[in-house]
Formats: sequence, structure tokens, C-alpha cells
Amino acid sequence: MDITRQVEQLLKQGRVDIFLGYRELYGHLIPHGYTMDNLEDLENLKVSQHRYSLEKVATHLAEKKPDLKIGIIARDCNQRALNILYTWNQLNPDNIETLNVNCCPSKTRKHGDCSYLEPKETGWFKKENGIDYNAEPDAFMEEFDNSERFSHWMYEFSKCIKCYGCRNVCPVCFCPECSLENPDLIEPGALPPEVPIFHLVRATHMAGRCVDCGLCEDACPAEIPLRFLYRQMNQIVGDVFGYNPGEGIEKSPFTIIGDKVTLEPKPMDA
Amino acid sequence: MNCKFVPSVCSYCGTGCGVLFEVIDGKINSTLPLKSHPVNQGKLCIKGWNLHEYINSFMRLKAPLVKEEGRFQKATWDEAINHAARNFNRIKEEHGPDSIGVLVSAKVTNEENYLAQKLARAALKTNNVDHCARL
Amino acid sequence: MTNSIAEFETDSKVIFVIGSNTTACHPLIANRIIKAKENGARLIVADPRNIQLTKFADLAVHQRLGTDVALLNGMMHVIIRNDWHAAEYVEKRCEEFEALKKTVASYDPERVEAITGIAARDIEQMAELYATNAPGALLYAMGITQHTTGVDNVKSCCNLAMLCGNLGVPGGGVNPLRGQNNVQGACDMGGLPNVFTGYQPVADPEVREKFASAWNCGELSDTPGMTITDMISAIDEGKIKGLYVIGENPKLSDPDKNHLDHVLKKLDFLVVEDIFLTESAQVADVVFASAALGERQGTFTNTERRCMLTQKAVEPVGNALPDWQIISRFATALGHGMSYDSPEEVFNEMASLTKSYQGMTYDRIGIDGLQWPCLAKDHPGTPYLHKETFTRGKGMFHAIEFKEPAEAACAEYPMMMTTGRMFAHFHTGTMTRVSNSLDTEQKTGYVDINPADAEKLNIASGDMVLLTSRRGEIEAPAQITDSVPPNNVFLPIHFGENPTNTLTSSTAFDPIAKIPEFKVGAVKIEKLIA
Amino acid sequence: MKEEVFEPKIVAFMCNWCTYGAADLAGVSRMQYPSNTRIIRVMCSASVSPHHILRAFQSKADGVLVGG
Amino acid sequence: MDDEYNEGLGKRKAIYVPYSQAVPLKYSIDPDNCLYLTKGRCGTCEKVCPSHAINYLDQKKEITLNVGSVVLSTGFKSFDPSKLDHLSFGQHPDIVTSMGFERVLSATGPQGGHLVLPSDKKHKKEPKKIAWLQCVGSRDENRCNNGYCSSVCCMYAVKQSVMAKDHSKEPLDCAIFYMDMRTQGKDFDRYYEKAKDNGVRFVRSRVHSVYPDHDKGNLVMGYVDELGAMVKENFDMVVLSTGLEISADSFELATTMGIELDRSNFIKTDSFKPVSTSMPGVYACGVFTGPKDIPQSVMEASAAASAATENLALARNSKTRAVTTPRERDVAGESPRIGVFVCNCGTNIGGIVDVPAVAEYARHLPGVVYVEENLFTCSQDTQDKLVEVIKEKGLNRIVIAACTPKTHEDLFRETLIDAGLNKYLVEMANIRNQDSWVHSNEPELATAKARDLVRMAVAKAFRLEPLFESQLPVTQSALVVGGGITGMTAALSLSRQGYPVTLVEQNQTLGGNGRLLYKTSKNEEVSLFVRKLISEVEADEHVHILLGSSVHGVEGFVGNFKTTVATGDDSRIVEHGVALLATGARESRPAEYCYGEHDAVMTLLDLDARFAKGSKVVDRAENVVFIQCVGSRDQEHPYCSKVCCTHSIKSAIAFKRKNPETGVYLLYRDIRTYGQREFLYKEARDLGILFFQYDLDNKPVVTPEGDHVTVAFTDHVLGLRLAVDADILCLAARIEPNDNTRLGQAFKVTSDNDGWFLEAHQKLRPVDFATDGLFLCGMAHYPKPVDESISQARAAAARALTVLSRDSINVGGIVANINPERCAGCGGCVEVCSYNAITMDPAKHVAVVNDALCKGCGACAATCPSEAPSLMGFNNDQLYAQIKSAMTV
Amino acid sequence: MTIKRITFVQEMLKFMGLEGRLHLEWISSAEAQKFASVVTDFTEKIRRLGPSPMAAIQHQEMGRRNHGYHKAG
Amino acid sequence: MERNDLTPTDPKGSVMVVGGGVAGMQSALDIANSGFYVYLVEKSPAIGGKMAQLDKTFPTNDCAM
Repeated sequence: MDITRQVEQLLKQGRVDIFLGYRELYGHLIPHGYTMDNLEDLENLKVSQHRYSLEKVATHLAEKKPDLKIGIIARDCNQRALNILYTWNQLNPDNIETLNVNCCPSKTRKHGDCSYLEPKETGWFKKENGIDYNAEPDAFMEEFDNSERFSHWMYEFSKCIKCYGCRNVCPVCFCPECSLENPDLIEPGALPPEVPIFHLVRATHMAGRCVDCGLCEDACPAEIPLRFLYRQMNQIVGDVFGYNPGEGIEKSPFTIIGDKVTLEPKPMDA
Repeated sequence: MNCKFVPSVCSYCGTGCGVLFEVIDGKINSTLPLKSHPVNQGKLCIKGWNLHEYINSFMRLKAPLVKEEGRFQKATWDEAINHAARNFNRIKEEHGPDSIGVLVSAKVTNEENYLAQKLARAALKTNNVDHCARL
Repeated sequence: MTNSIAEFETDSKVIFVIGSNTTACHPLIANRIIKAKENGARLIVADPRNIQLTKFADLAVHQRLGTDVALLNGMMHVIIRNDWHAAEYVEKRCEEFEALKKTVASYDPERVEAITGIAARDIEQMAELYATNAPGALLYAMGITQHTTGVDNVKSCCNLAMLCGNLGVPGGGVNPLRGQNNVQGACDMGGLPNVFTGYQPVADPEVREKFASAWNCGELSDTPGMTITDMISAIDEGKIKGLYVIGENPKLSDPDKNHLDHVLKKLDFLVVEDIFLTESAQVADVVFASAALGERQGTFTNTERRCMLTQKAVEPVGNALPDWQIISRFATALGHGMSYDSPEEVFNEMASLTKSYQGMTYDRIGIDGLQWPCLAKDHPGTPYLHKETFTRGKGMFHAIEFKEPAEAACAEYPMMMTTGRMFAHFHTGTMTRVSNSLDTEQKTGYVDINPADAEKLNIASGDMVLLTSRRGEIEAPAQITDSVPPNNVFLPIHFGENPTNTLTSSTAFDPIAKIPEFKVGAVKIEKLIA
Repeated sequence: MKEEVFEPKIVAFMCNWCTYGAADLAGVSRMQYPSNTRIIRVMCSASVSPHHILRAFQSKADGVLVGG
Repeated sequence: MDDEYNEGLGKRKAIYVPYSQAVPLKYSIDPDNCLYLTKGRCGTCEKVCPSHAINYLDQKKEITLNVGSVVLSTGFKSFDPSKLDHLSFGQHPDIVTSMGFERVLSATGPQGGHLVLPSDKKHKKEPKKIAWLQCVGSRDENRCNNGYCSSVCCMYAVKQSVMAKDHSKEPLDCAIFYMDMRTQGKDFDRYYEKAKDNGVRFVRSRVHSVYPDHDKGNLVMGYVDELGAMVKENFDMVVLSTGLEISADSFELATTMGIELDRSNFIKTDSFKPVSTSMPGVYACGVFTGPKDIPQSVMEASAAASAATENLALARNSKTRAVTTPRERDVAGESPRIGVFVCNCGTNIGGIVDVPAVAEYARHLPGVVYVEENLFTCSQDTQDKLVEVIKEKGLNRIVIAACTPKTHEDLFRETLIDAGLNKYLVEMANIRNQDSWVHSNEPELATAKARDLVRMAVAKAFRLEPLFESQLPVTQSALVVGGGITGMTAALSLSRQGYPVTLVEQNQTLGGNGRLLYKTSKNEEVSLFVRKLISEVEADEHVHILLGSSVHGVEGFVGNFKTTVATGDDSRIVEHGVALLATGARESRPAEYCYGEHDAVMTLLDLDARFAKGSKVVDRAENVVFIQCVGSRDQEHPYCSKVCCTHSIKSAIAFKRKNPETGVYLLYRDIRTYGQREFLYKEARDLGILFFQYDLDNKPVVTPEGDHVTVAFTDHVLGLRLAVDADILCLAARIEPNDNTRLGQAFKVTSDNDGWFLEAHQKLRPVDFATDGLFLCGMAHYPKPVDESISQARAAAARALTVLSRDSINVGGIVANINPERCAGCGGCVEVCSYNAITMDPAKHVAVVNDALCKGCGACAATCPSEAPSLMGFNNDQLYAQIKSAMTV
Repeated sequence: MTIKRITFVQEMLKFMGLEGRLHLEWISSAEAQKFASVVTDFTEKIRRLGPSPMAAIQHQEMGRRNHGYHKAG
Repeated sequence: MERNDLTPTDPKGSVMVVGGGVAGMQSALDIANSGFYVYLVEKSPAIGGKMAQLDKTFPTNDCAM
């Protein structure tokens, strides 16, 4: 059954009160909420490579009406983000209905369908001073020494125009007040924002939470390799604690006491 | 409950970034960059991301105001417009059309600017039209 | 802008930014510049302050306030001396080259160094970078225009671009970055004292006739009107009695606030139309409550001449009305009937009277918009101007001599002041300061002071200081930063409690454009004892 | 020219019940150690968040020591 | 002179502080060694003391006190091994007592915690081999008169060996020479096993001599190994695990008072009255009543507290004084007016740090309006002056730059209260312990650091806000879960202090295991006692007994619990201020040695029942075998059941007494008749009971043989395999905890890996749970004999009384607080709180802190990405300011 | 909890090029000697590592106000 | 059950604890915290007793201080 009819059915059967999908307008795909009141819009329902964080919209809706039944077109990253939102009590899984669109490459499916998979070429200046769009964390660690890594990151961060887009667009950022805006932690009003703390505070929040959707990097006017950064944060959490956010609904190791921690403080070697 | 996304153009600065307003139940709940827009390509600055906040501000003017004895009173549109028109017509009669100036705006739409200069030139009969582009 | 924003990223080989703190004021243009740089374009930044963009520049220089003409002349001197200029282009498409050559001949780098404070070596290098990489885009903003020599500055920019053949090519151009979202549109729409829409002069009887008949309003005035600067003087002199202000806040945006406050009181009747009760609206006799963005439909024309549609998303708050309705009703009440059903109807009327817009319709504009000139229904719009020829035919060089700004540091006012914007706020702050997220970023005004001066004056970050100019005084907390050079201070313009324009001068303005010299002033600073 | 020894600035977050006590005792015992460290007393090392550590580095600390 | 504290391994002066952490931390003069007092010379200390505290004329004074009860807790003295010639103590510096070795290991000790040979401190030579010699002055009636076991030496020797290995940079060989390894306490066996894994050698042997080898410069130990061979081994150091004994002073005190002592001079007590002496109104605890370890001493101490006040309940609060405080000034809305007081601490600070410069520096810090320099900021007259200055200058935040808040913060808080300020408005800068004392060689750097520390303290003080404590009324009644000896004892202890008790018992009868026991180690009949106890409980009008009942749900917190108790199908809600969990334990059913398959095989309790009722099999038994550690101390249950050795020996003796001809065999791994129980062991041996040691990998084998069973085992000494046809095979079955899962969940308390309830601190808070207002006692804590259970019951009662005797409890102060505006309701903080102090408010979808449960650790604050929780008094605002200020120049 | 967080931050700093500048140590209140040696060793270690590269970053943040005045309201 | 043999009609609200080691201190604290005045009598210049001499305590290896 094509997706339009599926949505129609969900709405008509009352399984969802609203369905979040996309519609086409002047050649652009934009998110849209389909309800029984605008069934005629369904003819414009489309699915394509464009990605918005529909689950974030769902949290906005649920905030206003907690028992609202919401349907969502869910790409793989949307689905992972939904799991995180369930884990952290931001959405009630009982109220969410998803129509899944598989897109991320996986072991069984090499080719994914996502904007972030499109190859990107890195200009020489960025390559020399910043971080290659196609960098891999391990290779990055190997290629550069401590001080080079630092200066490359500082180059990237110093481009920041403090739009907060990475946070605003992030499907798993849901704090009512963000510590990035705490004037005691990070001096407000400066451009670029205090580096690297601005980005690292966010990076710590992403550790064990980021679902690797890449929307932040898409939204970054300065093209800071945020996805690369957060992926490494998750890698650390995965390596040290064996936790992969979004795969299930377990909480992140940073908030769980009681499990036996076998870690030991690292020795102070020179 | 309804939810729609309406395309618009950011009203800060001359860049003209494409935005989407997330409208929930008749209220703009947030602003998003329009991913496929030719100007900003799905990115925004801090002002753009918070575009809806001033629109929703509780400090917005909700009705025309007329000053009486130094204090503002809420008025109907007819009262306010007629009061203003009466006074402008009086000034125009007393001091001529060029005794009135019109400052149009770099923040309102083309249509409105067009009408404003038309108002100055056709209704008031003056070319005293300028705006703050230079300020 | 003669060219398009996207071209910076795709076509420009060198980008010269002068008088624009782009990352703060036009962030989404700045990102194109940085991307261009990352992809291999060269970047030159000339700004008195140490702005964010300087970090990415091949060469960043800090000219003394108000010395842009000297700097640009110096560059042209070097270019001509080295024969780096586009001789063929100059020959074919321009005139008055010899006059320019003669004038800039005296601007050797050493002299320019003495005027601007930029090392002669750097001037040579700037010239080389700009001239030997083509195409080259020149970007400027208020740092160029808000001077007593604003027009001279702009003309010098044009001289430089033409000299290197950068006009009429993609990725080149002279590109003023408009400060407000519809400055371009307001000008295009005839929001100027001397022209109708599309820059059709009021002095031209044919044009007047065309509009008079289209508007069905009898004869139109043939005398060019007053600029805003003139209007203020005229109010002071009692010549203007009534003022209708739409969506502006002159009480904060206009120079010499104390004087202006005094002048505005002389008005017989003031009408302000706005979405907030601004400082200016507070002194009005009648305030019209407007609908805001998202509450009405209409078009904006951005800095690259792209006319774009903004849609109505929600109903206006309370009884507020869209400006087009208010204006129509007001005009009708004034005796000239206007009745439109929709903005689209207004647009179509305008387009029919305006050549550069005449190919546009709402449907065609859609989301992507169209860049004027768009001359016919099948015209794709114009990404860059002056492709084959200049509007007037040949591009004219203007030989311009450097003039000092109106005010210089003196014993009483030993510091130089410049003003501008910061990234989280916009203009007089009416919109941004009620926005919680933006307010969080910067809650009050401030004054940037160089650490060396701070040490001399025993000022620490956060200390309240008193700034005094010949016009008045304000208080603001100090921020110690090396983003301003020693002996200079920077003040943002957004904050009503620290009204920067109390310090600026209304008598120092460009004689032609009447633009005040916001960017240069002399002040003194004292630490306030808490 | 005399080469100056680099004197690092170190922020130390010390648990009130453990390391802070050890630091006090080191004083009582008159043990001598370099004076580069500035101790900030916290009630438990579990209350030291990444924010604190990052803030210290941002404020140009050369090193951060956490004592639990 | 030699320093007693360091066991003579260090030196001290005639005017001294006993040790650096002593309370009170004041100097005193040793009159026997002071030159001025003995010879009238010197007097230096009087001259140099800036506060004129020296008074040579101080004399002993006699004071008469009129008190309701007396508690004797004079403790012990370590056995002095110099009497024992064969150990050569005192002849070589590397032969030390265990106390001496503690000082060697201690960071505050004479060697600063470096493990070096006392004989060669100069070259910092480290020992490579250390031997511990157990039972020095214990279990020995030949060389000394201490026949008892000192109970603690095995465990401390194990600990010392592990610590020594830890301290040593080189691999260290540690050997412990012992007879029985008595690690019967909670978790002790695990520690013992871990020590074995760490390579500590345990040699079961008898040491006949230790002497220096003057040629090699080390020590020789001669001993007989397990197989009877004579061995000589060299060691670098020998530690004598000296026993505990009663000092002459304590003996004199007791005899003067006319208190009855036992044969070893410990105070004689009754198993059922473990803290009462023979003299009414006089109670005792700690080692004075018998050798014991720290947790047991602490328990007894609390038990004595309960016993000593029971008769005084009517006079409660008659002698205590209420504190009056001035009204607190509201400083909200005032901008900070900080007063900085910089202390010279005599010359402790002022001698190093340029205090005037620091004070001058402080004057220019933001918010500072007043700065003063003091000689001693902590002195009483300075406190008075502080109060005056605060009032006069209108100060609202105080910074004290002096010593450490750990010792002095409370003092200054009191002073603030006196000045009418909220007590949390003081911040200390530690410029002594963490500055002048540790950088005395670099006065300039110390001064610079002092400036920084003051600046940081001022930055924090600038942001200090008053914190408030609120008073919650206490429900002055208790809930006791478990109606055994422990539960009943606890219930009575509380009711006799005047507080109502609800006693919940799961069975239909009271008494628990007590009903199954025959006699105590002191031969007292348990059943008589239990019967009497039950009738007393039943007669007590303050004790409300709920039989056949169990706890289903618990809400609330200290002082205010609401517990649902179900009786059959009924359930009721009991309100109580405290709860004592005394759910006991049970003897396990062995799964080996033919238990349950053959009538001759029984457990100790089965045997007790037969003794109590009389049994022909018991009367006629010719051969009786006991097997110890059945199901204990193995892989699955690596703990010692503690009571079985004594219980078995007690029963074995009973057989022998009944019929000396009976062959009684006791197969054991270590005989753990700790304390005075050792006399029973000796008696058993004297009576001809045969003891055979076996190992886990060589366990006895039992085979049924008609109406008896054959028990086969190995005699290590003879190296022979033996077999006994036993009429009775008695198994010392493991004691296992009752299933406390549901109860634990209801009270949100935790159990350890073996299922025993987990106390707040194994040594110092043995009857408290980590959660305030909840206490544990009896075998729910760990297997233990009746006397210890009673002690612990009384102890739990005493601890509970500290809550119940109050009308209200204070909560708040340094606790977490969650800002609901910032809270996203994600629940991260709920998960991270170790004290269950945070819950979700489902209606508002935000987390809420319960002040009464919060311990102020701040883990929640560090977890939340949006910083919604903050630890009051240490909030992020303050910490960030301190961090930034630490780095500003 | 401490060990989890610190381990993570150490790894993060490593990725950022600030490796080795964060250290965690368990020190009990009696371990004065350990405290002194940890502080000594750590100071030495940082001395060897040299100044934090953060110290070289100037300009943007040095200027911001340091909230020397009390937050109003 | 341990029943005190002495039931004073006019009990005193104070208790003397002899010995300021870990047991004496604990006892004194518990008594004081349940509403009685305590005289803690110690022979040496500091309280703490034998435990103050210990380095670490098993099994937790906590410091004895």
C-alpha cells in the first residue's frame, strides 16, 4: 500500500490524531501535519531525501497535549531519536505510530539514502587547518598529534557564529533551558562563542544520546564537523561502557548507578 | 490539534534567509531554516532561529492607541485613523503638503512600502518620503 | 548588490570585505565567504576592528577610522603602478581613467600608511591579492557608507572594482550588504524623496504623468522631497509639522539623540505605525498597531535583489492590522481612496509601473524568489548586473581625494568611537530585545575597550564607565577586548538604556547621501565609581 | 636571556570527605609540595560535572585534578 | 621522649599534641617529663605562647559528679611482648608489635607511611620479607595468663599484610604464622581469601622462637610446620600480633567500684545482659567486657547507651540546655557586603604568608567592604568581635581566611548565628593547612596562593545565599520487623524509654530461632529467657504486636514513615518515625553428608531439640562426629557462619559430660572460638574431644552404614586416613539470611552479595542503614550468637532513640534543589541518586528532591545537562565563579 | 559515577588535543602522603606538558564581562 | 531481657562515660543525642583511643580517622 493510503487509513481508523509527514510546495518539500481536517492535503504527501526532525515536532505537540496520538514518517534516524525520546520520558511510545522508511546504510544494505551520505569534497584551506569532511576519528587521532588536533578543532570552532542551530535542530535536545545559555558557564554575547567550551559542553551532552542523524552538521552555517565530533563522543561511550544510543531504550551509563563499574582511574603517566 | 509549516523570509538583515514557521493550533511555535532555500541552504543565524519570539512577544501592540492629554488610550481603527487623518489634513491645509513627512520602512514589505510612498505622493502630495536605510 | 550571494562561494577567486563585520551582521553571507576561502579563494579584510572574519583572511588590515578612501586609493595606486589593472576592460567599458590615475598617483603606500596606519607593505600586498585574482568580489556594509565621505567611499569601491574589471562578471561586483531585510525593497518601491518605484525620478514629468494617471490622483509634486536628515532639521526649523513613521524607531536610530528628542517635541502631530510601543511610538500622538511577519503576506527584496514571498502563517495579534490595510485606510481617510483585496493586487499594480519588477508574479516568485531586473514573464531574473554595459553606458571613474572624518581625537575627547551591531541583536533592539533567547545573549549595552586603554584608565570588565561626546553622555559597562584597537572604543546601537546615538553627531553627514557619520566620533571615557 | 620555568596553574576539585581531608592532613604533617594547585572543595567527587572541568580549561587552567 | 602514639617508634616533646588529628587539637604538658615541672628550668613554652595559654600551676582536681548511670569503656591495652623471651622483642628494632606496625604503615606515623625497616631508616631500606606471628599474648596460659582469644588479631594481621604489600615498591613476601585463622566477621573471610590470592602466605604452625641473626643482620624464625617438621626461616621484619588485655588502671577501676570480673579480668556479663555489670546502674562496653573488634565495640557502645538511659527516661531532657539564638536578618535583596577576616594563626600562617599584603589585596576585591587581620580568628574574643563588626558594618557575607572548614566551619557558622546572619553565609579560605604549612619553604608563592584562595573565597561568598532548614515533626513511635530475640529486645528497649512500638512478625508466634536454641556458650538456658522475653513483650502496653504479618509498602522518610502492614487479607497503615529490621536468619538445610537421607545425620539445631526434649539416640551414642563449615566458607557461600564452632564444641562437651566414654570427633577447618569462647575449646580438648582439621579439597566422606554412618577423613599430623562409625553425625550448617528482597525493596535498603542487610558503614555505623531512620540488628545483619544479637538490638534501639527523642528533625541546608523551570522530566537524576531522594512529580513532569533523604552529594547536579538540580551551598553559579576566579590573575 | 564521567572527559580531551591534563585519583582522608605526591607528580607532569594551548587563545573571550556585578533581578 | 534492677524514683538526667575511645565516644554521642547530659571522662589529653593509632581498617580499607 502506498504511504498516502496508509496515512489515510491511520487517520480514518483513529489510530492517530495527526500524522507528521511532508508536502510539496513550490517545488520544496516541507513538513506537514495531516489530520482529518485536511485530508485533501494528503495528495501532496511526499517522501524524499529531505529530512526534518519530525519527532521533535511530535514532542512539541505532546507537550501541549500529552495524550495526542501522533503518526510519524520515520527514517532510521527518526526512529533512533524516538527511542531516545522514549528513554528520557519525552514521548510516550504508546502514543506514537511510525511509518518506517529505511535509509541508513547497514550491514545488509550498503547504500543508504540520506543527504549526509553524499560525498563532500574538502577545500584545501579547510583540509590544512580544519577537519576533512570525510575524516574518520581513528585516522584523525593517528594523523595528528595532540597540539595539531587542538589547533584543527580550534579552527573549526572559531568559525562558529553561535546560531545554536546544532542544538535547535537536534531531535534529542529537549531541555527547557540549555546550559549553553548559562551565563555563568559560558560567557554570553561573544562571537565566536567561548571556544572550545561551547562546543564541548554540547558534546558532553551528546555523549550517550546522539543518534547520528547529522542534522546538526546540515544546519551548521560554519560547517563545523559536528557529526564527526559527536560520533566520537558516542564511540567513547560505546567503547568504555558498551552503550549505543538509540538502539534500544536503555538509559545512558552516565545516569545509572549500581551497575558494577570496573573502571579504574588511569595512572598518571608522563 | 493541527500543525503546519509555513514558509517565510527572515525579517532581520538583508540576507533574506528562507525560514519555516512551525504553526501549532494557530500559534507560531518555532522557526526552522528552510532546508532547500537558495539563500541560506537550510542554515540560520541566532536571530533567524528565534524569529518567532518577537512575533509572540506579550509586548506586541494589540490595538491602535490615541494620545489624550498625554496618555495613550486604546482606540478603534476608525477612531485612530480618522483622528490622524484629521490632523494631517489640518496641517496640510495650514502649512502646505511639504509640511508633512513620511518615513517608510526597510522592515515592511514591498507592497506596503509602495503604498506608503503612494500615500505620501498621491494623498499628501509631497515627496517627503524617506526611510532609514542610511541609518 | 551587483552580484549574488551564491557567487561568492562558487565563482569568486578573491573576496575583499571592507567595513562589514559580516559574521555578526550577515552571518549567512559570512558563511559563503568562509566556504569560498576553504575552497581556495583568497580573502582580504579591512576593518578598524579585529572582527571574527579576520581570522580566516589571507590578509587582514585595520585602517584608522574614516580613512577608507585613502586606503582604496592606495590600493589603486599600487595596482596601476604595477599594471595589474584590467586595461582592456577599462579602455572598453569605462571613462575618466586618467583623472583617477592622476589622483591616485599621489597615494603612494607610504603616504597611505601615514593616513591609515596600515603598513605600506600590507597595502601593496592587498592590491596584489585583489588585482591578480579574478574575479574579485568587493563586499561592504555600513562601515563604508556611514561617513561624511560615505558617497566618496562607495565611489572609491566602484573605482577599484572597475579598475580590475570586476563589474559585470559572476563572482565579482560591488556588493553592499543591506542592513535591514527590505532596505533594497524600500528603495526599489520609491521610499526615497527623489524617485518613484524602480528609481524613476520625480523630476521627470513623463514619469510623474505615468504615476498620476495610474493612481488617478491629479498632479504629483515635482520637487524632490527631503531626506530624513533634512526632515529633522526642517522640523527643528518649523517647516515640517506632521510626521508619519512606519516601522522605524528614529529616537534610537538617528544621530544626536538629545537634539532629536528636543526636535521631535516641536512636531504638531506624529503618527507611528509599529508592532511595538517603541521609544518613538511613545512620543507619538497616534500609534497604529501593525501585524508582524508571519501575520501577513507580502514580498521582501533582499540584498541580492531577490524578491521573495513571505506567507501568512497566523492571524495578527489582537486588533493589529497588516500595514497594507492600515496605509490603505489611512490614505482613504486622507482623501485618496485606496482599496485592495490582497497584497498580491498591490504587487501587480506596482509591477505594472516598475520595469525591473514587471516580469514578476506571486506564482513565479514562489519560495525561491526572483532577482530583478526581471523584465518579462519569461525572464529568469538577473543574478548579476552590468553584464554587457553599465546602466549609464560607460562606467565612470570618480577621482576622489581623501578627506578626514568630521571629528578627530582631541585633548578633551581623546578616544575615537565607532558604532555598530552585535550578532544577537538587530537595529534598535525592538524585536530582538523582547526575544528571550536573544536577550539572554546580551542584556545590556556595553562599550568595548582595548586592554591597554583599560589599564591606563584602571577599568576592569564589568565596570560602569561614562562616555561623553560633544553631544551628550551615556553610561555603559565596559568590556575589555582586543577586538578594538588602542585608543578606540566600540558601542553597539541596540540598547535604549545606553543610547549610543546620544553621542553621535547629526551635523556630520554626507553632503550628498545625507547619511550621518555613525562610524566616527570623538569621546572621552571615565570610570564611574560604584 | 634567562629561561623561565613554566609554572602551571592547576584547578583541583576535592571531595570534602576524602581528598580535601588528605590535603588538610598533609598540612598538619607539614608536607611540602608545589604551590601551583588551587583547591575547590566539593561535597563529593560525583558532583564534579564535565561542565566544571571544561570551565576550568576554558579559564586557561593548565591541568585539572579530581580527587575522590 | 618516646612517642606513645607511635608506639615508641617516634619522638615527641614534653609539651605535645598526642597526634595531628587529635580532638581537641590542643597542646598539653607531660608533667613527668617537663623540665620546668620536674626541675624548675626551661619555661620556654610560656614565653613563646602568644595567647598566654600556659599555666604551670595547673593541678589535678577532684570533681564530684552526680549522674544517673555510668558507662565504662576504658578499652584495652596491647599485650606487652617483652615478657616473652623467646620472641626477642626489644632486642632488635625490626621486631615490632602490631600496633607499632600500624604506625609504620600510617601516613601520620614516624615514617610518614613509608614501609622501611626501623633498623635502617636512614637508608630507607625496605623489607623484602615480613612475618606475622599470631596469638602473642592470646590463647596462651603457659607464658602468660591470657587463655582467651583476642578476636581481632587474625584479621588485622591479614589487613597489615595486604597493606604492606600495597605500600611496598618491591614485591614483598608476607607470611602469617597462625593456629586457626579467625576471620569470622562480616566480609572478613572474603578479605582473607583475597589476601591469599594476593600471595600472602598463611602458615599453620607453632612458632617456638624468633631471634636476630647477627651475621646476616636479619631475623630468624623457628617453627614447627603442619606436618610436624622443624623449620627455620629468615625474615627482615617480624610483627608480633599482640593480643588485647585489660590494663592495670581498668582493673583497679573495676575492683574499686566492686564490679565483678571474669578470670581474665574482663567485666563479667550475662549473655542476655551483655552490657550490664554486676553493679546496678553501671554498664560497660567495648573490650572491657571481652576482646572484640571495632564494629562490635561500636554496637555495644550504643547498646550501653540504651541500657544506661533506660531507667532515666523520665529525666530525659532535664539536664540538657536549649540554645537561644538571635533573630536572623533577611539579606535577600541586599547587594553583597563581604567582610574578610585573615588569620595569622599565631605564626602558623603569619610566619609564612604576608598576611597584611593578603588583607590589603582583599580590600579591593568586588563586594568586599571590610577587611581585618586577626592573630587567632578562632579565639573567643575574636568571635565576639566578629559579631560586633558584622552588626556594625552591616556585613552580609563573611570570608574567613584561616585554617580548614573541616574543623572550623561550624564554629564560624555559630558565630554568624550569634550575629543574626544565616549560618551558611560564611566561606573559608584554607590558607593554613593547604598553604602556609605546605609551602613554608616558598613564602612568596604561599602569599600569592593565599591571595588566590581569598579571591576564590570572595568570589564564592559573593554568590552565597542563605540556606534554610525546615523542621519536620517526628512521629515518636517505632516499627520493628521481626519478632525473634533481637526484635523483641529492640521493641522492649524502645518501649521502656517511653516510645510506642509496632512489632511485626511473619509467623504466628514470637521467639524466632531463640525457641530452637538450647544453651548459650555461658551455659545459660535460652528457652527460659525467650519465654520470659515473650511474656514481657506481650505484657508491654506500648508494644503492639502484629503476628502473621508482613510489610508491603513503605512511604516517607526519617521521622515520618507510613508503612502498609498486611495481616492475612487485612492491611493497615502504620505511622512511625523509625524502623528496625530484625528479620533474622535461619540454619540452612545441608545438601551433603547424607543429610535428610539418614536419621543419624542432623544439624546443630536438630541436635539442640533432641537435647532439650531428651533423646535415646543422644543418650546412647557411642561415637559422635561433628563436621564444621557445612555450606559455609565455600565458593558459593564465602562467609563464615560465626556461631557454629562454639555451638558444636558446646554440644560436643555436652556429650562428653553426659558420658565421658563417648567418642567425640570434631572435623573443622579453623576453630573459631573467639574471645572467651576459647576456654570452651580448651575445655573440650581437656575432656578428650578429638579435633581433626580438614581442607575444602579434602572433605570428609560420609557413607550410610545401617543405623549409623561412616565418616572418613584424614589426620594430617599422622598422615593417616581415618574412619569413624558415627551414631550421630552433627553438621554445622551454614546460617543463611531470610529472603529480604521484598522488605528491602519496600524500605529501599540494600543487601550485600550474600543477602545480609548492608549497613551504612561496616565499622562505624554497624546498625544504621544508609537511609536515615532505618536500622538493622541481629542475624539479618550477619550470623551471630545471642549476646551479640541482644547487643545489636539494644544498639539499634539506642540509635533509633536519637531520632525518637526529638520532637522534630531539621532538613534542608546543603541539599539538592531542582529548578522546575529547567527540568525536562527526563529522570536522569532519579537514576543517579544513591539515596532515593529524588522522585518524579507525574503531574508536573518534573523531578523533586526530598530534603529529608538528600545527603547533599550533588551527583544529580552533575548529571543534568540543563543544570536543573543544584546543590545548595555548592551550586554551579558559585563553583563556576570559583573556577574562573582561580584562574584570574 | 565520578570514574565514568572523568574517564569520558579524559577521552574527549584526548580527541580535542588536550590529552593528559585531567587526572583522577582516589585519595582517602588519611592519605596525606599520597595527596602530596599526587599533587607533586601532577604539577611536574603538567610542567612537562607545557602551558595549555588554551592560554594562547586570546581575543574573543578575554573581553567578555566577568559578571563582576550582581545579576540584577 | 535485660531489665535494669534499679528503678530510681528521681532519676538523674546525666550519665558519665568513662573512656574516650571509639566505644566511649559512640556511647556518649548516642546518650547525648537522646536527651541526656554526658560527662565523657578520658585519661589522656585527647579522645580517640586505640583506633586513632590504626592506619586503615579492614575490610573496607577505610582510614581509621
